[in-house]
Amino acid sequence: MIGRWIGGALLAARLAAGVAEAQTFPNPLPIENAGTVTRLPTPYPDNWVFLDYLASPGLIDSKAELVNPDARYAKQVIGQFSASYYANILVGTARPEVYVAETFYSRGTRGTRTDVITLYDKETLSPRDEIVLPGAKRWVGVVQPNAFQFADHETLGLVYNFTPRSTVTVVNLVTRQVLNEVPLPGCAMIYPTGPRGFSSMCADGTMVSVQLDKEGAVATQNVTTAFNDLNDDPLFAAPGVIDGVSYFVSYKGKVHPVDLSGVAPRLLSTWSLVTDDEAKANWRPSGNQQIAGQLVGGAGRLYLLMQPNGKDGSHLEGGNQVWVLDVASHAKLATIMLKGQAQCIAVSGGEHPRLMATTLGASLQVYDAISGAPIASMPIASTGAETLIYPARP
Amino acid sequence: MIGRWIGGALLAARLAAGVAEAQTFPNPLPIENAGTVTRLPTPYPDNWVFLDYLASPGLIDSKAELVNPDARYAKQVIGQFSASYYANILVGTARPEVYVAETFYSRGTRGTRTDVITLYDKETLSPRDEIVLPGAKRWVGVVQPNAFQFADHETLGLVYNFTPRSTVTVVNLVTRQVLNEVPLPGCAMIYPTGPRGFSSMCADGTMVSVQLDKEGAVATQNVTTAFNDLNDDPLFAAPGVIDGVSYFVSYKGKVHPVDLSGVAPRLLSTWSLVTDDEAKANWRPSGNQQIAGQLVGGAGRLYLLMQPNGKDGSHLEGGNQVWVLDVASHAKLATIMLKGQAQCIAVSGGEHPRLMATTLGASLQVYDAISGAPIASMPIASTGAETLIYPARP
Amino acid sequence: MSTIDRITEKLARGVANRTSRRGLFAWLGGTLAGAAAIPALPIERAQAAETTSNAPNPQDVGDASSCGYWRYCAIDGFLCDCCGGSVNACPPGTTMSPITWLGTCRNPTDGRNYIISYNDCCGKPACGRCLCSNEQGERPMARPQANNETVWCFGVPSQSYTCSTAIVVGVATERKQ
Amino acid sequence: MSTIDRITEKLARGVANRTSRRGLFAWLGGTLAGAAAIPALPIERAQAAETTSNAPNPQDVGDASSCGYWRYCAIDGFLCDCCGGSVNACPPGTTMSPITWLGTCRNPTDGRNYIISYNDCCGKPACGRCLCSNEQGERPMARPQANNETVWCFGVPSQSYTCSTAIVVGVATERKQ
Repeated sequence: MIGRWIGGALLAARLAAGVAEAQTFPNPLPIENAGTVTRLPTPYPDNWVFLDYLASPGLIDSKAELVNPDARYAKQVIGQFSASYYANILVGTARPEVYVAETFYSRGTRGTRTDVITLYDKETLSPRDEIVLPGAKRWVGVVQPNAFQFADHETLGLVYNFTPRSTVTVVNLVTRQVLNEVPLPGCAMIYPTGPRGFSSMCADGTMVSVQLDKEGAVATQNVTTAFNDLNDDPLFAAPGVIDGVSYFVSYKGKVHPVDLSGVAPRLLSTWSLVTDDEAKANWRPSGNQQIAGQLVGGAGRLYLLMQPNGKDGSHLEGGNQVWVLDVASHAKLATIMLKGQAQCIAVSGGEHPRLMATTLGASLQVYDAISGAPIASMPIASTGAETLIYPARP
Repeated sequence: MIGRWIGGALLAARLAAGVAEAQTFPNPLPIENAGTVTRLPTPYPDNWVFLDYLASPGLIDSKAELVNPDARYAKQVIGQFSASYYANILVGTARPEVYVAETFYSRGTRGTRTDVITLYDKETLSPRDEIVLPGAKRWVGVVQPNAFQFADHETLGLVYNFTPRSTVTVVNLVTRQVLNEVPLPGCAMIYPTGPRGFSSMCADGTMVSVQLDKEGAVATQNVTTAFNDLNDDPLFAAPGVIDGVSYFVSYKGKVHPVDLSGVAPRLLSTWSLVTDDEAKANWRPSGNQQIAGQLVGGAGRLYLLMQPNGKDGSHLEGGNQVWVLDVASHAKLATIMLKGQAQCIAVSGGEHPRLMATTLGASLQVYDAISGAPIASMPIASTGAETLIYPARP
Repeated sequence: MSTIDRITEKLARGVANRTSRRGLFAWLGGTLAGAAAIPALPIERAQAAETTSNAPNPQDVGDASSCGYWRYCAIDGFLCDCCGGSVNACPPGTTMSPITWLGTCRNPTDGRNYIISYNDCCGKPACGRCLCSNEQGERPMARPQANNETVWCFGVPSQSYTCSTAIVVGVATERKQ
Repeated sequence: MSTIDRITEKLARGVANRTSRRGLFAWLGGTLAGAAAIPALPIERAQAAETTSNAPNPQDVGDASSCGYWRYCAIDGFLCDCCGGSVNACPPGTTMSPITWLGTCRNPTDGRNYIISYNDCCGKPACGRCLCSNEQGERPMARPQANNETVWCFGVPSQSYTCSTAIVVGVATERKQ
């Protein structure tokens, strides 16, 4: 009677049929524990990745997911956490933490704005702490890696602000303290530089860089010569980084390596990743996260999402092939054909590096980064294009 | 040069071609004002409706939209506003206001929970005011009409709470004050009743009702005999309301009219909206908002979303046809075939009543509620099923 | 627990005079006392052994990330198995609500009807994966313990619904006609 | 306005020593001084008459709720025309940001190139209708006035992005080769 009362749908006929079957299994299934919550192994395996969504499902209601890019787990995520309103994430390795620079309004879309860095524990994916960013001035826009960066071996977190005045908020992630706000007139974004500093790209085509002291104040400052042709062939905002060198690429495929390992940026020799014939066919890098740098078997490799017939305005469309380039010889080693049009790519580290791409069809495509062989295709939680990929062990 | 500098893409060739064309139009287009914001006419036209989304795009980041269900405006909305976390809306006519019972967390999905009624101005769709609901106990679940209701000619707002203790918070919407919390042990939802009161459906199949005094305290209380067979044929939570009578329908199609115009509910004669043959074919009402009541040309009409082959568990699936019934004669006057599977329906008032249905294909289907002729099909902002429809002039 | 006990006791007292007390307790049986599990229930108690093994159980056959799995006959929401949890565990960083709704589902392999407790996991964004809308025995909020349209996140730090589990809490006894 | 003036003045001073001041002012031209419109711009000033009529203009042909409309050559977001506003007005309850990004779009009907100011409307949820991603002349944030990936909601009560307008603010002068 109780069963009937609770479920409302117990049919006597079914029960009668069940008697025979029950004889095969003399005991019913055991009752199970409730209250169990999954925990994660740390450090994470090499191949896990975070997906940082622009709007999944909404801009305010967005999230990051941790996934195992293996065909067996195509329907599953490993875990997820909120990442609100154009949030950028940073995956730590010095401490088992993930950092989310995010924004809240007291009434969702209105009320008081609060910007914070939320610190998540990698094992439990629970918030460990929160650092409030003063002034409600965090730059908000389509998610991108260089709006939120580490410096000083992950001791510092740097947040790019735009109000439309450009500044950088300097946070000590260990003590959870806001240290300083560095003015950045006419420059944008953050590229970790030297022992304790960062560089930014400026409107006049130069790169400005600062080193910070222990209190986060500017200790030294340097400006490069102009090398970013914002009129005719601008550099994409995010570089591929290998061994302290940041490889910026231009809309038309010129590579500008900048050594950011020292106190001041050092501009290295440029080269073109397209041949003259390819340039004529307007083969160009394209996408939201169109470049990835990775050491593969000890050699520096750039992976570039490419499109043919590029033109003014096509630089964010993405493409369906990835070129693999050797940074020493500048040779194109391989072309990996993607299943579908991708706008973001990343390459994981370790012995079995994976090329990953998020496509317009809302899937994560996974390939062997060396052979180019396809490994998995997994649905992701967004039909939108702007889903950044961050290897969980950068 | 400036144009080039700004846009970066001005081609001399195009400019040359443009000279000839410019001669046809000797003056360039005028520069335009910035800063204009649209305002709405009040009272709204009869045919406008509000769509209350469960999750569009997300549960927390959700919204309500005001739309003109006319084919000319298929791509457009008239306006929209936030409606956060299983929000229920109430469209006022006594004052030009819309009320949103909604919930916020200080950190999106976590932190401090705050429940509020937000009061929107119908002309500007801007918040006029906010009433904080104490205790963070508002019932949250798939949006439905009877979790938030008026009483006393829109002077009172009543919010159903569940913690899992059932209560009702009584708010004076004119003075913006919370008056009282009425305990509701074993009962649920809110059905406006009599001059200043409400009824609720109880677990034992009865309906309990209270009348409130000016301070929102319980003045009188009444309980009906049991009439809701929750075991074998439960009543859907939301009735169709016509002229003070609430027509509840059961999962299997029995109609239970309850006169809620007086101090105590009066149970009227029941009838079945399905014939014996239809009952055998398991024709049943189904959907999230499966019934609408409306005075059409002075006669009471019930519109019911129906499905054939209904069974245990199919009561929320919806259907692709709407039956039109006369409440006086109980006769089925018409069957309106819908384009697609709908889960919610509503009927607007006025001289040209419209039957509207939100379908699984994420569209709002609009029909002439008298002739059944299709009028419009408009995309809506949700692929989900749970999109309630509220006529803007109830 | 003490808060929840108090709340549910009050509820029990309030409802007791007009509805079956046994039914009410069945609903309260969906609460959990820590990990130690379910208090004495007015349903036939299944064997008390805990399931700790992940080995396939020939008596419990099905795909836990598919809506068609027998335990999900009255589930409405995202399957925790797709969200970083499992059929009976919550994803990292969430909290399992101790109060929930119940269904009665037939296990086709052993022919028995089990009481399934659909404990929601709470505190993260809605998972968004593996949405199922099964409604066997679902009832309006007048009978809350059978209502799956409610966000069942009570006694937890955040009521933000993430996903739903499906936990075997007992065997349904035969209806006495 | 005074706050915005101060902010942009500071910005102007900061950037002036390393970039074209005229270009910077072009960007500031996207700011609005109330409804009275645009301050003196270093671009050819179009005729000052205000557009108040809703009658179709044979010189301005296109569907304002379609991504292909000529003014939208550098728009990235939801068209306000689909969201309760119009090509140059914000939806009810939002606020138009006075600071914005600019594009240069060619009007195919009169062959002229116009400076278009894509003022965002702010304070409501993202509209979600009529999403367009046109990117002519789009530049990284090193040149912010040409960056459309930024939420251009400044000097407004809420930065919640709702939709984007496309307002004619001037005619682009011919490039001197």
